[in-house]
Amino acid sequence: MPKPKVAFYWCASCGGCEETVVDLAEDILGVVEKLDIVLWPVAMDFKYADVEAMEDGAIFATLLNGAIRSTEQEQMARLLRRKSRVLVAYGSCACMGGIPSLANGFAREEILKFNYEDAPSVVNGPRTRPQLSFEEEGRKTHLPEQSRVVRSLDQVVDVDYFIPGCPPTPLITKKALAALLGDAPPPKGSVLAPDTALCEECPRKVGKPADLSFAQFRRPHQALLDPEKCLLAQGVVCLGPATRGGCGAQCPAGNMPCTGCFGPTSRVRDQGAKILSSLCANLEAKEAPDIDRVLEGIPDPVGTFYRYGMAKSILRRRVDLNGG
Amino acid sequence: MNPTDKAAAAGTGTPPAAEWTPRIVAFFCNWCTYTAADLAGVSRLKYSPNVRVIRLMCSGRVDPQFILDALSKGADGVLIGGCHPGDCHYVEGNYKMLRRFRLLRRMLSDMGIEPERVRLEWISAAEGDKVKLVINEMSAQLSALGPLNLPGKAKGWDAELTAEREAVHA
Amino acid sequence: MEIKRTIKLESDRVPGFGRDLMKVPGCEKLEGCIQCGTCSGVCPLSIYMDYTPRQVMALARADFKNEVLRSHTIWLCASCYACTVECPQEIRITDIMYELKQRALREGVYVRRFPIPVLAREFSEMVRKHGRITELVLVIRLFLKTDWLGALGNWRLGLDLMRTGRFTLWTERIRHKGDVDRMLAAIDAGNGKHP
Amino acid sequence: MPEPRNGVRIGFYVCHCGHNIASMVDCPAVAAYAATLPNVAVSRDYKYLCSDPGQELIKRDIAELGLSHVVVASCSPLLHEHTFRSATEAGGLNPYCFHMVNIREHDSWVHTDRRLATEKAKALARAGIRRVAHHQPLEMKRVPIHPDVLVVGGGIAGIHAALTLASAGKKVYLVEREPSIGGHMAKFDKTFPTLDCAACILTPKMSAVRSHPNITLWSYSEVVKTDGYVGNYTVTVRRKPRYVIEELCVGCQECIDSCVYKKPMFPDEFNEGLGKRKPIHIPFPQATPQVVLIDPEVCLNFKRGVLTDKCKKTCVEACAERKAIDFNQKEELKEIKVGTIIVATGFQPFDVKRVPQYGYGTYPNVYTALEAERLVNASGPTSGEVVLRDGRHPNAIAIIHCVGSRDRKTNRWCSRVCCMYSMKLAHLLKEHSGAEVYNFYIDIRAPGKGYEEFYDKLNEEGVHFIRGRVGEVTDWAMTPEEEGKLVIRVEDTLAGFVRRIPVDMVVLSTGLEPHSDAQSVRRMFNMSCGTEGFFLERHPKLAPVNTYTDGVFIAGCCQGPRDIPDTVAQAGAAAAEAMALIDRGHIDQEPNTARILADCSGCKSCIPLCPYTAIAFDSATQKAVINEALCKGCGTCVGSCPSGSIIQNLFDDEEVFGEIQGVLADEPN
Amino acid sequence: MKLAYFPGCSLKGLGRAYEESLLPVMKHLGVELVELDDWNCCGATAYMAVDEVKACVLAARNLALAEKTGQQQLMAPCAACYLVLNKAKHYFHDYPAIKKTMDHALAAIGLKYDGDTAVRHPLDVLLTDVGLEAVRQKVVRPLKGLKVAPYYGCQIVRPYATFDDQYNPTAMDKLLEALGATVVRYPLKTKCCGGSLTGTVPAAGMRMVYILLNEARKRGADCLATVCPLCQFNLDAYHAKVASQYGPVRVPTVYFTQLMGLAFGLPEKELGLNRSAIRLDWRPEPVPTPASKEAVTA
Repeated sequence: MPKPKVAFYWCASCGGCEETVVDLAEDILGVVEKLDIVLWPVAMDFKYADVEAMEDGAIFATLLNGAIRSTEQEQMARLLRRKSRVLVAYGSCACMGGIPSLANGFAREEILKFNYEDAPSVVNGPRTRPQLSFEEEGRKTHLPEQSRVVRSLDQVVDVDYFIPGCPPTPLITKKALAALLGDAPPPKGSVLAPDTALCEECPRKVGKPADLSFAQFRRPHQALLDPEKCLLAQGVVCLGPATRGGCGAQCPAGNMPCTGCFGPTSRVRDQGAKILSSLCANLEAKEAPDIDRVLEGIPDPVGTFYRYGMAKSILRRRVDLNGG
Repeated sequence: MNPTDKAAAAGTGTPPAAEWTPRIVAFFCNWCTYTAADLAGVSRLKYSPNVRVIRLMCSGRVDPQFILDALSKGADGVLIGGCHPGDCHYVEGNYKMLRRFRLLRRMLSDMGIEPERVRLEWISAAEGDKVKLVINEMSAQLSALGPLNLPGKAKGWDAELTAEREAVHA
Repeated sequence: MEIKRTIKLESDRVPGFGRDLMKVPGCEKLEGCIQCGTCSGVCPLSIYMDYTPRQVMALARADFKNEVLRSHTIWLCASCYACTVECPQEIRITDIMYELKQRALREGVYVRRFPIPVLAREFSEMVRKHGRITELVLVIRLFLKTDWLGALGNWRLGLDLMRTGRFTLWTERIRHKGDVDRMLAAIDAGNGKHP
Repeated sequence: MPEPRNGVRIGFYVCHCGHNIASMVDCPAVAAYAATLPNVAVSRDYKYLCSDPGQELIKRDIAELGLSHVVVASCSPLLHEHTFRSATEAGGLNPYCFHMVNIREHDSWVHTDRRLATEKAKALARAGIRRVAHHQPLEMKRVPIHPDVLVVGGGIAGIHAALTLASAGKKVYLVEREPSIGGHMAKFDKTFPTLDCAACILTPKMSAVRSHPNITLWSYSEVVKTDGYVGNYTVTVRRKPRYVIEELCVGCQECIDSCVYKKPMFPDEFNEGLGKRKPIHIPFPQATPQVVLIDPEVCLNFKRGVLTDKCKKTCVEACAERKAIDFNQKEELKEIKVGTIIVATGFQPFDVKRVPQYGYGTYPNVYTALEAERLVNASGPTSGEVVLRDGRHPNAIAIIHCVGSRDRKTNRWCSRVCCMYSMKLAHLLKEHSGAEVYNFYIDIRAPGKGYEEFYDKLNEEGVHFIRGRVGEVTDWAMTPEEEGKLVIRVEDTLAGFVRRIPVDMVVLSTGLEPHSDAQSVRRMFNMSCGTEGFFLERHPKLAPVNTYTDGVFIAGCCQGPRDIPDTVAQAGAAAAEAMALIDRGHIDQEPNTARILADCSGCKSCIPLCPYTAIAFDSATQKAVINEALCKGCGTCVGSCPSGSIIQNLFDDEEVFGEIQGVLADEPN
Repeated sequence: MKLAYFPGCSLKGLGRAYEESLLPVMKHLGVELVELDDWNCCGATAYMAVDEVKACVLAARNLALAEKTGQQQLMAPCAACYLVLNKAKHYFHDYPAIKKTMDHALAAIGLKYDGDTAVRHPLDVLLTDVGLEAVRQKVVRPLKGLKVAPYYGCQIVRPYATFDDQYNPTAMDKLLEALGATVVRYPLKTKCCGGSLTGTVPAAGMRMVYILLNEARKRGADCLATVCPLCQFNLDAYHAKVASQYGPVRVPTVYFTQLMGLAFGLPEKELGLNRSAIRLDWRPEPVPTPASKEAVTA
């Protein structure tokens, strides 16, 4: 029996997810042993043509990481969808848009202008911008076009499974792969991570007070944090209660609050709205001005609550942006 | 944003301008504001017919997801009605809503939604006339702002996807 | 004894007059009048009026336009606002009186040679021209247009005022003379009629 | 359009409510539209769904068509939800597999464009249909009722309610703020229109209260705190110090005679300050309880309320071995448990200083109605002789109606009793003084039994009625006969001219308004107030003594101005409502409670949010749990749970999202 | 403190004495008044009868001019101006359609009104900002023995009672008492003086003047104190005419600012006292008080 063919592909991503695959360490050998890797641009040399040449459905599973942010990425997503029996959104960007989808708060033109013209580090006298096509010596080169809206994978193609995390930990990756290869694969659309919020596995849960009430919010650098006490009880915005567990609470263990990379549980449609609801309800203040003063401690609610999930939030994008 | 931009922002799927009236989804608490709306009815006060009331037991039940969901599904504005501070049937549910509201408004404005589109009002069971007043006022305000039309906008955003795309946004 | 029919028929009404009046800023609350008579009770001039202020409210609300616009009452109102602050229904009676005066002027139905409307007209004309009022000039014009014989009767008063420096022939005017005209023209040009 | 849910078969019914709905909403069109929606098995319109045949229709459909859920679009659920839930249950379904859509109060009654109103009705129907598909069978919650009753306020309303309950064998706590019960009625001379002596009909009831074994009377006491919910209220009452031990005092009043103040010299509250009393006093001869009290503000043994022990204490000597006087008495807090509460806290008369144009306080001969009441009372400060503050006897008296009533600048409402009591005072003043009496009124409102006849009688007696609201009362004299008089300037609106009428005495018929502390009382019992500040009844017609808080009832003028017969009737009704609850022994409550799923991460964010401490942390499972008995169903924890792990019966996320989608989904065509 | 100052037409004509006494008194109290450059007729009550909106626009020009100076407050001593300016401001805030018209008309002459300028009456400023104590400090010749009937007239308390009770205003009573005068209880203190009816319908006007004067006389007042140029004119200039119809009722009528000037010991010729037809002859005696010593040394 031939080994199942698998593909790893990356779109708008930082490469961290690829690292995780490598971080499987010696287990990677097991993977290679059981699977036939047919595409992995970050590690091996394949061409598009190789993939296009495959029959539809020839790949058993594709783990695609990164958000979809350009015409090329969209094309590849479609291509791989066609060629794969199972398409897995791997990592926060593919699952929810990830950090790249924070760009949904800006118009494309704003971003291009800043990056190619206005950023303090840019020296670009003629204000050159990337061209979509370019002709030199009779050869025509095409570049992919950056899309206006950053999307999660499932906003572009049909997705079978989601493995969240920025990046997904080797552990859940291993578990997920095992589940996929097992006899009873999970139902389509599943998120291959626990459906309970992070607090359950957080070492700081022990001794968390039952009368949480916020008089102020602090950012981690503004205070000397108690390494054992619940971060929320110290006034630090921790998204743990609104975020799936499965990571082993590594950030809180490292004295940093959870920033929400595993996304919401299946019962929640909008992670940001839910953490906002919970944090605010527990404020101490009663009058609007006092409330506002406390909430000034969260200077950028969008960036804080949708750090990894703007694309999959209910609003998806800053709504007053047209065209650009 | 200038007026022409506003019209452009409305995107596709908008009815002709003459026919458009704003749609308001209202979440009213059972004890004060819903009862006030009943009183407005019993008193035969007349107000703009573009509001749809959803009854909850307390304004504290209003999950910010409801507000976002209503906006994304085509509401031009969301009105939340609760008991006056100190009068909540459940002691302090209205304060909890007020706190969410303060941050939500800020967040919405960061997301390009005019703060006037989401409104929190304290309306006691006796204030039928306030129901009328607030709805009419909000209706006028939203008319002035123009359509939010998030479903239409989302369609517009997705027009950049290649034509052969699968239907994934049902 | 000469007898007169005092009955009013439907044809004496001008339907819509009352409704229309109540659309004017300041006149909205007329519909709430409960005919309690407080306005007449506090009005210092009600004792001279052909209709008491309360009756004017009733007539206006019931569309008796001609009766109201031709009444002396509206011109006797000295705008002391006593009725307005006392009205239990918060009807701004003084503002309604102003509106009725304006309508009477516009329609030219006020009592001829009755000095008050003439004063109002002269006053506004002078403001339009000079931007300010010079009382002596105003008074002279008023008497010439209404009762020039009456002016002779007041010569002693006039002399006294000249003597104490309170009447001068020096005409007060603003520097930007065109301002008033331009503002008024802008109102008249702006969407036909102002509210 | 969502996929039809398996097994969900919805019956949709739209009610015409006669013309109430049908005149503004095209009901057949709504029914036809609903029939096209997923899961709808049957859709009908009907003239009166709340009628028996209407309910039968629903029951029959459930059986014959195998419905799983029912939606009715008609009036407010606050009115008829119960009716239709019962019909749903009678049809064989769980009553909570029902949802009600409000297209009357929220639609047909408030809109004027039939097309838009019909569109709105369709949208609301769609929302209800989408929502109900998520409804699950639920069980009612049952709460036992403590049989004791608290009655707050010892006026005629509180007295009557307490006696009614006590005679039915219920134990009643009657709490009154003043030293004696009796309220305003005790101050009246006669009652209209029968001219019964107020004291003669009230005092027997007052003594009955005092002697009834089932009534615990706490006068000079105030409720300071109320906790709990229907059937199980815990109430804290503050008993203010009288400096006289109530159980020891026999009301002999020898202490009063022996007070070091030989003459009464402090304004007497009961006589509206027209008479005088001593520091140790009894409010009035028939006061109940018959217990004296000491006013520490003026008693020599105190200085500004603080005990100094500097007086000779002749009162203590007089009390001798009874030892009822106790200068060291402190206020006491008592906690009681009751199942139901009747609030009968009454009204306060309008403060006439707010209408300075009538000269009260400026001209001594201007009186309030209550002062006039004391002035004509045989047991009043002048023994019923009408003597003015300046010692004169009036030849002409003006009674000005609607002072602090029917006036948007003060109180907008009609106080209902002033016309009648003004006429009563006109009769009594004329009888006692022989003066000419003028009534200045806006409209005479005499709609009770025998009231119009009383008006006729006064006309026959030669009392003058002038229709006109008085502009001002002044001492500015225009004519010689006005010199030294108070002059009324008024338009005689029926004659059509302005009149000036000189009089010697002016009586201001003050309106009734809510107590200035009505708002705090309201909060204490979790009631609502109308815009005018009176306590709000649950329904103006069908639940006039109920409030929005189960187990709390209202009676008398705290709900709105009314006369004695209406007050007594209402007090009886409130007592009956309380008894109905007590005798049933329990109350069924909406099962709209919240529940925590096993997916809870134990983050504890919800625990501090619950005002009823219904949420606790289970250390065994390391998750939060909700005590259903304590949960009142507000849903605040549900809206706040960051991982969506709390659900609320009847208001769950999916139900609400369904409704949102329903009201916004575009028309199919 | 510093305020913009709107004299209005009357204070340049019939009410000249009001301005003449107001300016030195305010200066003496350290209140700086800067006359609004190029002010126009407030739109007064007669204009209201012709076109209320236009009257408001006239008023708005003044309010806009005041805003342009950067002064938040505009003092309007004439009761009619005070009312009309206030009314325009109210309409500006209450009626969007009228606001639009105002904006439009002002734009035509390059002005803009934001609706902020507060319109203040001198009495309001004296009681609220300056304070009675500061007034008392300046009194060097208390008006001891002078019986004054305080007469407010209509329009400073009606319909916008912004600083005093509309039924029974007491600001001037308190002020006069601070000056040392005896205030007579005067029930007609807010009754109408007849306004322009004295000229247009003398039968009614004269009677109203007579009633006011006669009541002051009956109550033993040495003079009436007014806050409005039209009231002062009516109560002063028609004495002869009133006497010919109702018999003599000689009571001088002065501006409250004139009485302040007398009490402060300001030079009499600055106060315009001789502009009245019926002059107040009474003069206060100087009493050596700490304040007077101060005044001498200052």
